[in-house]
Amino acid sequence: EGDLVPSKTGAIIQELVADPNAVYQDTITIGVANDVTTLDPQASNTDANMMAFELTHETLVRIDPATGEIVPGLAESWEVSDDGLTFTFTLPSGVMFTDGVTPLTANDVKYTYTRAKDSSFASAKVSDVVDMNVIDDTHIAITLSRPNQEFLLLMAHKGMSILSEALCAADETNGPTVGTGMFAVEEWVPGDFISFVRNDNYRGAKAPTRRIVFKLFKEASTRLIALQAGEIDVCIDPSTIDLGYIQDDPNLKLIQTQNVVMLYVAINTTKPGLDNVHIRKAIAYATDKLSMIEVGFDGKGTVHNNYINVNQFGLKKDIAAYEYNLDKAKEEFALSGYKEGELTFHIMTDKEYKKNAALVLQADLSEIGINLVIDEMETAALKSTLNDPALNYELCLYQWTDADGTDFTVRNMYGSTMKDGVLVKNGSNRCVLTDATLNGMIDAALVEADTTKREQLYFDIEDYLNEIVPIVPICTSYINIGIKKDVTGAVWRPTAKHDYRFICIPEK
Amino acid sequence: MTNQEANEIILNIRNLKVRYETQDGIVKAVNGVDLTLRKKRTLGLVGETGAGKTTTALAIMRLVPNPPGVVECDKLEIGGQDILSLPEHKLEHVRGNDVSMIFQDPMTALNPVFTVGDQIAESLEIHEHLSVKDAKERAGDMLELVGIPRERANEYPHQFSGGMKQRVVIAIALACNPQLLLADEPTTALDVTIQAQVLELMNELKEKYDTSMIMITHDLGCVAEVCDEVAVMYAGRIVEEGTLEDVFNRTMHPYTEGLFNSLPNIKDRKAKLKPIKGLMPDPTNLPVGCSFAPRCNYATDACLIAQPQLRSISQTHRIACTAYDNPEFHIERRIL
Amino acid sequence: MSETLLDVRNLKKYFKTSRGLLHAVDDISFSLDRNKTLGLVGESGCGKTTTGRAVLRLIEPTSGEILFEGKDICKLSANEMRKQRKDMQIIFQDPFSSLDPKKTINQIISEPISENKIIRDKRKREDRVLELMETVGLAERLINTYPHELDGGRRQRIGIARALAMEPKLIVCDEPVSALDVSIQAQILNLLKELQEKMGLTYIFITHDLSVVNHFSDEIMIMYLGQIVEKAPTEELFTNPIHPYTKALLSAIPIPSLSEKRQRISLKGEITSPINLPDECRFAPRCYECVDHCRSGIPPLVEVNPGHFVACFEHV
Amino acid sequence: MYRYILKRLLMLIPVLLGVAFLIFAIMDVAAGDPVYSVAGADATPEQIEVLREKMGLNGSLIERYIRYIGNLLRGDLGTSYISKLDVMKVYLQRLPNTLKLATLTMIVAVGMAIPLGITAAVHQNSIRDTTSMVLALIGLSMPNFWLGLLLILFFSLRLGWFPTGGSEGFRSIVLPAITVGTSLAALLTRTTRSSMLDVLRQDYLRTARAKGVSERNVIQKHALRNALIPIITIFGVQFSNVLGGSVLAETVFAWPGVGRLVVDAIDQRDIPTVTGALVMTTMLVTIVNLLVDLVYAFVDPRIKAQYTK
Amino acid sequence: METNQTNRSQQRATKLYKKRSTLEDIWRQLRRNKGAIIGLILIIVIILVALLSPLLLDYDKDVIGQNIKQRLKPPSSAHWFGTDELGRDILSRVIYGARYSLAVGVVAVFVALAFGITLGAAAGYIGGKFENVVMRICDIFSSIPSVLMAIAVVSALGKSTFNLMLAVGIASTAPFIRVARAAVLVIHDEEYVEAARAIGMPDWKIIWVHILPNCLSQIIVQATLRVGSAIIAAAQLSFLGLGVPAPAPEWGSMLSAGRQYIRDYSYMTLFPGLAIMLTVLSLNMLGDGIRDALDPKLKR
Ligand SMILES: Nc1ncnc2c1ncn2[C@@H]1O[C@H](COP(=O)(O)OP(=O)(O)OP(=O)(O)O)[C@@H](O)[C@H]1O
Ligand SMILES: Nc1ncnc2c1ncn2[C@@H]1O[C@H](COP(=O)(O)OP(=O)(O)OP(=O)(O)O)[C@@H](O)[C@H]1O
Ligand SMILES: [Mg+2]
Ligand SMILES: [Mg+2]
Repeated sequence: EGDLVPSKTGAIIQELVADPNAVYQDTITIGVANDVTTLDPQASNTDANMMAFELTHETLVRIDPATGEIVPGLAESWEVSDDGLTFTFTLPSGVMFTDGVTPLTANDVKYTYTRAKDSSFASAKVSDVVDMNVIDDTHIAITLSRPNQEFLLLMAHKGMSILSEALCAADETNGPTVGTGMFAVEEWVPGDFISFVRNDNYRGAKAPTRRIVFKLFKEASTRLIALQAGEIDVCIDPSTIDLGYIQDDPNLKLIQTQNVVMLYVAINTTKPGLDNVHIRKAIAYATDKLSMIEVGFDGKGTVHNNYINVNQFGLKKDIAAYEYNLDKAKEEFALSGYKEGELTFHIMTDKEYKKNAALVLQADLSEIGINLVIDEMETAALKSTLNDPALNYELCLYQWTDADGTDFTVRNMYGSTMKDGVLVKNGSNRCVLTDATLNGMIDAALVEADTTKREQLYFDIEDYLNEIVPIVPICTSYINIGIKKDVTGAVWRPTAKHDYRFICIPEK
Repeated sequence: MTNQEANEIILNIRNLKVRYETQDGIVKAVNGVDLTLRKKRTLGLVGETGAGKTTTALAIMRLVPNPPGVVECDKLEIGGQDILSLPEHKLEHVRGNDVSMIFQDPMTALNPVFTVGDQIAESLEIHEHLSVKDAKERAGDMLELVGIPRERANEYPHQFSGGMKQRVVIAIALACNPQLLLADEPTTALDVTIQAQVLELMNELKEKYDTSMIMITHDLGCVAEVCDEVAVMYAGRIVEEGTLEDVFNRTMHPYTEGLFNSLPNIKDRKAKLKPIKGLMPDPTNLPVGCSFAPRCNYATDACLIAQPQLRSISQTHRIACTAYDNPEFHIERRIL
Repeated sequence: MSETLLDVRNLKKYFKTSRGLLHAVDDISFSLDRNKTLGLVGESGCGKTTTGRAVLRLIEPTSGEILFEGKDICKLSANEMRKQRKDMQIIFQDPFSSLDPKKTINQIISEPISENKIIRDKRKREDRVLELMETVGLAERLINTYPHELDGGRRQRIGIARALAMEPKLIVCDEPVSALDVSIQAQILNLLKELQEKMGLTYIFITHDLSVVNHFSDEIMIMYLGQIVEKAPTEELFTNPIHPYTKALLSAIPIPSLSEKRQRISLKGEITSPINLPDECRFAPRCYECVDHCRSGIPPLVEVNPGHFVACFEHV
Repeated sequence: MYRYILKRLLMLIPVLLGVAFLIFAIMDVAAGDPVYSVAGADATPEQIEVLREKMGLNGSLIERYIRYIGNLLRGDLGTSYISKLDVMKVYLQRLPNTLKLATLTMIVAVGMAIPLGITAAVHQNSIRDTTSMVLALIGLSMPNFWLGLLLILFFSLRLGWFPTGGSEGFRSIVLPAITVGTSLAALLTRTTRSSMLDVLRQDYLRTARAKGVSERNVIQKHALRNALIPIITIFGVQFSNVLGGSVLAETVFAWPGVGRLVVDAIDQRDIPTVTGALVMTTMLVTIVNLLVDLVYAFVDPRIKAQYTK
Repeated sequence: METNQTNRSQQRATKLYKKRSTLEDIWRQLRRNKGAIIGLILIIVIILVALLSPLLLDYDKDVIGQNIKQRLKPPSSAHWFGTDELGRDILSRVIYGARYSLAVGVVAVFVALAFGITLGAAAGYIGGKFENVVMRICDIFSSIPSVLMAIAVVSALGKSTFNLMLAVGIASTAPFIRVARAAVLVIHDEEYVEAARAIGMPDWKIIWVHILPNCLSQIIVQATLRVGSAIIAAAQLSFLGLGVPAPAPEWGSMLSAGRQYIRDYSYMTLFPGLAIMLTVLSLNMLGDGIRDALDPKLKR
């Protein structure tokens, strides 16, 4: 079927046949695996939350899922100054927030971006913004410190959703939950469900479905059974082992596309043993990515050898991969100067599939004389250990999802910033690299206006990373979604941040 | 036995045997007891712990728990009615109505979760088909009869002292005016002064209601106060039986003698006690001959061979002792 | 060596309960000569056991002095008291709960000997146990049996052997025979009597059975609600009871004889609660001779005849 | 009586303070500073400090505890670190689900256990007795989450009779209730039996029989009411276990109750939610226990007498 | 008299008359109880399996050794219980898992015993304020649902086998405090304790020599029954992902791992579940048996 073919960006776009007389099912229930944890776009960056913000909030610009181009979002249009430093956005007039009474003005954009600077989740996206000038109610000019080639990409991120200054000022907690989107939050029972109801005053095309519910089913198998039983219309992320049930069920349809989420082994390169590049290479050679895919994803995944996400600009397809090879691993280990059995590392995992992957690595590393201890932790504990400036970890199975911009990825994952005369790792730099050379390369690539040159610069960065092995990329998996046969109108994104605004089931 | 007398017989047991089949063996609790009780008479059933007194009473009520208890009996009649052949639901009409029982320990004989009034009224509701209200009214009367103000009918057993509880138990037993009352050590658990009160009360009520009674006790003093006849039990058998005078003043069985000799004499405090030597035989393993023979001062080889049969000494007095085969034989105890 | 072994003065034992202060033993005094038996009689809950335990300082008296051989044992330190215990022992009513079910007879009887380091050698100790068993009439073969394998009479003999093990001077017998059958009861009473003669023991004999105490004691003390109402030599008490309560008690004894028909004095009601007692004669609520001034205070214990003390307003 | 209730309610206070402190202390030792898990990866030290203050995580354990208790007295359980929602509100949203499950569980368990236990006791050592005791043993030995899985496997997947999860409608509560109820029913059956056996030995039943009370009434009227007392005790004690056991059923069946709330909150290091939910649950358990004690008094006049004193 | 003495010394009484201990008594009672014997045999088998498993199996190869090609194979003659998601033989893992489950159960109960008995016995014997405090603490512990309590403790201390034991142990301390206190209170009032005091035995020795041995039977019963519930509790925690760390073959975590494969590979949840059930069942049967043997009232 045509609508299930991935587009250029990897997204599967289910076009809604425009039929003005069509009647749609009133409510669509989506069985989700992860709870919505907050309704403030600047307070989180999980997929689950992003999907909610997609319904309730709008960003200035959007990425066209078909082409990957930047297209208007809340902003009708924009202009870039010749030096590439100033962006002037034009907003439509008469836009109301979903509370129905608060109008949107350019001030709200300024407020939102200023507020973002204080958010530990959003601040990196606006770090280059040096000035914002509200020209009138519908115009705002934003000035950058450098010609950031990815600025618009960053502004398309859901964390940059425009909030109402008036509402936020009135209610710090609930203000940010109101956006200008096609839906408004109806009811939220954390741990159970969240429902959204259509914004009938939306300025553009109205959503076909009146009510969308995200219903939480933590168990993958339960979630799928609920779909089969007709309790829900969409089942996000069914267990890979159960995909056959969807394919075999005449009432269901399987949506499948490659996931950009990269699973990788983060290596804290400051820890004894792991600061030795030979050890890191030994680990890379000893990583049996295929087996990990087998046990972690039941074989439904693709080996990943790059240091940035699939589909990202500058991805070096022919990178010299570290193929699984225990002999080479042993060689590298020998070069490191360590003795067999001398090294013991701890690897942190949180989810079942990561644990399984870690078990594979554990078995392989023991072959080359490195002991691996698996520390299973709760997601929050793992996250806080990673974020804690004490950096008390050695290895960690972690994932990187952002496909927005290559600069954002490399800067965050591998870059560092000068503070008080010393290089301090950037937020998501789990490998704790503080490499000035690398930083220079990243900066150069960001401002390079020539696309070909810029791409080459990213190839170079990847090659550089491939030599120092700060992480061991493992794989990307597939995004699987089970839907009822008639479901249409959704955009299934390779980032797992699906767009449900137009999801619907036409009534027969 | 004349016809007239036969009509007056309220209880007639022939060859009652009860055994408890437990894991540790078969406890032969009652081994062939015959009892006859006439109207308005009180029989004292005396014996030491484990002699089978309670079991006998339970067997009369047909309340021996089964398992482990197994009852065998040739004849069991109460007021001329054959109890043995009655089905369970008919038995319910007999219990509490024709025959009642007062249990050993007043502390545990009352249901802690019902008011005493209700517990007395219950048997009236069952047997006399009174309405709840009338039954309560009558329960109040019964309480007054046993010397407890009727207002206390709404109180619970724990609010009563031991003596009062025993009176309540008596009230329950007498509520339906039974022909036969089985009183299983009704005063043992009570203090002396209270014991005296209760015994007095029972004597009074017995007179008033014309009830026949079997009074189970191990206290010969109590027997002397309330009973007309006495049966002495040992290891599940009656060894001596007769009127009060027969047993107390014309004691014949060595065991009965031993019981009397064991008691301190209130008149002669310096007198040395002459206890029965040894212990009761193990009821799971009774000796072949006379059960008392191993402890008996007069025992001869003959005693060890066969079980002595109950023999009549006089019209009222019967004993089970082989020694009296020898006409010369007499026990040492002087008649008081 | 003075004749008096034990002298108890103004002994009080109050228990704190949720409903108030319970006067278990309320100011009693008595003394006891060597090789004599003092009978302690009264209804259930009148404080007999408490008196017995307080005298041995098994419970700490609320106040009062207990002079044992002239020495106030209430003032002894815990250590000194432990040493003193050799001389004063107790036999309990319940031959079941008074023996540790997990110990053999040998262990039970030898415990006081080893604990007080009387005989250190294990073999000798065992000989002593066998000797004690013989004394109380327990067959040698029972030495390694457990209490639950034995009947009440034998168990009580173990209790007696244990008390004798340290050759005490004073033994408190707390209803040692009331749980036993008459025939066994007589065996035990005879045994206790023999032992007293043989070993010069002094007994406090607690019971509620007047016929037993009559047989057994030299002197009798009648208690009512924590207090002594009458105290006299046995003969005197039985022939000339003065206190109305004593009279009632005596008249209530069921006598196993037909020639004996007495006039019974029956008491109203039952023993009152020992909690928060009013300041009046404790027996007044049940007394058949009670007059107004009986309720005006607690009657003092007065000597009416030599050795015969009574606490009653009406009769002194 | 009222004084007794009041006294019991007052006794609740130290227990709740203790519970709050215990949870506080436990969560304090817990690995991972919650600030870092709430803050994004890019948080600056300054942002961290601001956040710490906002989350009420500044100051020593004792200081924080006292602050917490102060708020608690005003009925304020704080706000969730994650959802920023009022913990009390979230808790109250979940509570009905948990109570629904607990109530049905208890009803099912009692409905099954008491008749079964009585029959077993009355016909001691019969086939009926042995069968129900073996069943009870099995029920007691089966981990309830496994039972839940088996039930799903059979009744949802194989037969399709009941949904596998969710909280809509009566059908969705059936399997969770059976899952939690089985071990409780097993325990109650055993308790009923042994308590009944105990009572059946009592003298007052003999008195009743001697009165001519029919065997049926002896059991149903005289024995049962006495046998109920230990059963009620177990019932009270088990209430807290039903709440606890429902955590697993809630996980297996995606039943959004309080247990899951706690587990998820622990997973997210959401201390206010963990503490708040546990404190509230403890309060609930204690209140239920108080109610149980009052039921006691209703069943057993001796206990009533103790209360009124 | 002298001769008599030597005579006696020669025929030592202890040798003459065989001593029968209470353990033997329990055993005699137990032997008659079919259920208890089945339970005992089963539990002995399980313990033997647990003890011998290192001899039967190579941990690295058979238990945690992966064979991705053989993953998720249903039961067959090669793999009686099938293989799991990493191609490990489930039978081997179930066998080896007995070590973990039993160890966790036993150690947890031991922890609970150690805390519970000390506190409970002290509370019962000392009484007064101390008792009050201990009992309030006990209230606190028992009003938090024990699973939630254990979850909180494990997540606080971090996931490890020892912490799991500790958590389950702490969460099941309260009942032991209660049992120990109640037992001590009852025994404290027994006359033989008073008799011991009357012969001048110091308090600590009374507790040791008289009180503890007499509570012991109750405590043994409690402990046997509690090992079962501790095993279940540990499995519950493992199921929630808070148990014994991978790759150890703990039954609860095997169940947890099998959960997502339940539709097609139900044997992955079947066998570990059965193993838990069987172990707990046999412990319960044994515990019931011991209790009946110890309590003459409950004699069947
Ligand atoms: N339910 C029972 N199961 C087994 N044995 C029993 C049972 N009831 C009584 N016995 C045994 O039967 C024998 C007679 O008991 P019974 O109660 O009739 O004696 P008793 O004369 O009433 O003694 P007591 O004076 O102690 O009341 C005893 O050996 C007793 O142990
Ligand atoms: N440890 C205690 N705590 C509170 N009250 C007690 C205690 N020991 C005894 N009493 C109370 O003290 C009073 C006297 O008790 P005691 O045991 O001395 O009576 P007794 O004369 O020996 O009675 P019995 O004949 O029943 O053995 C009773 O009311 C009893 O309830
Ligand atoms: Mg009897
Ligand atoms: Mg006493």
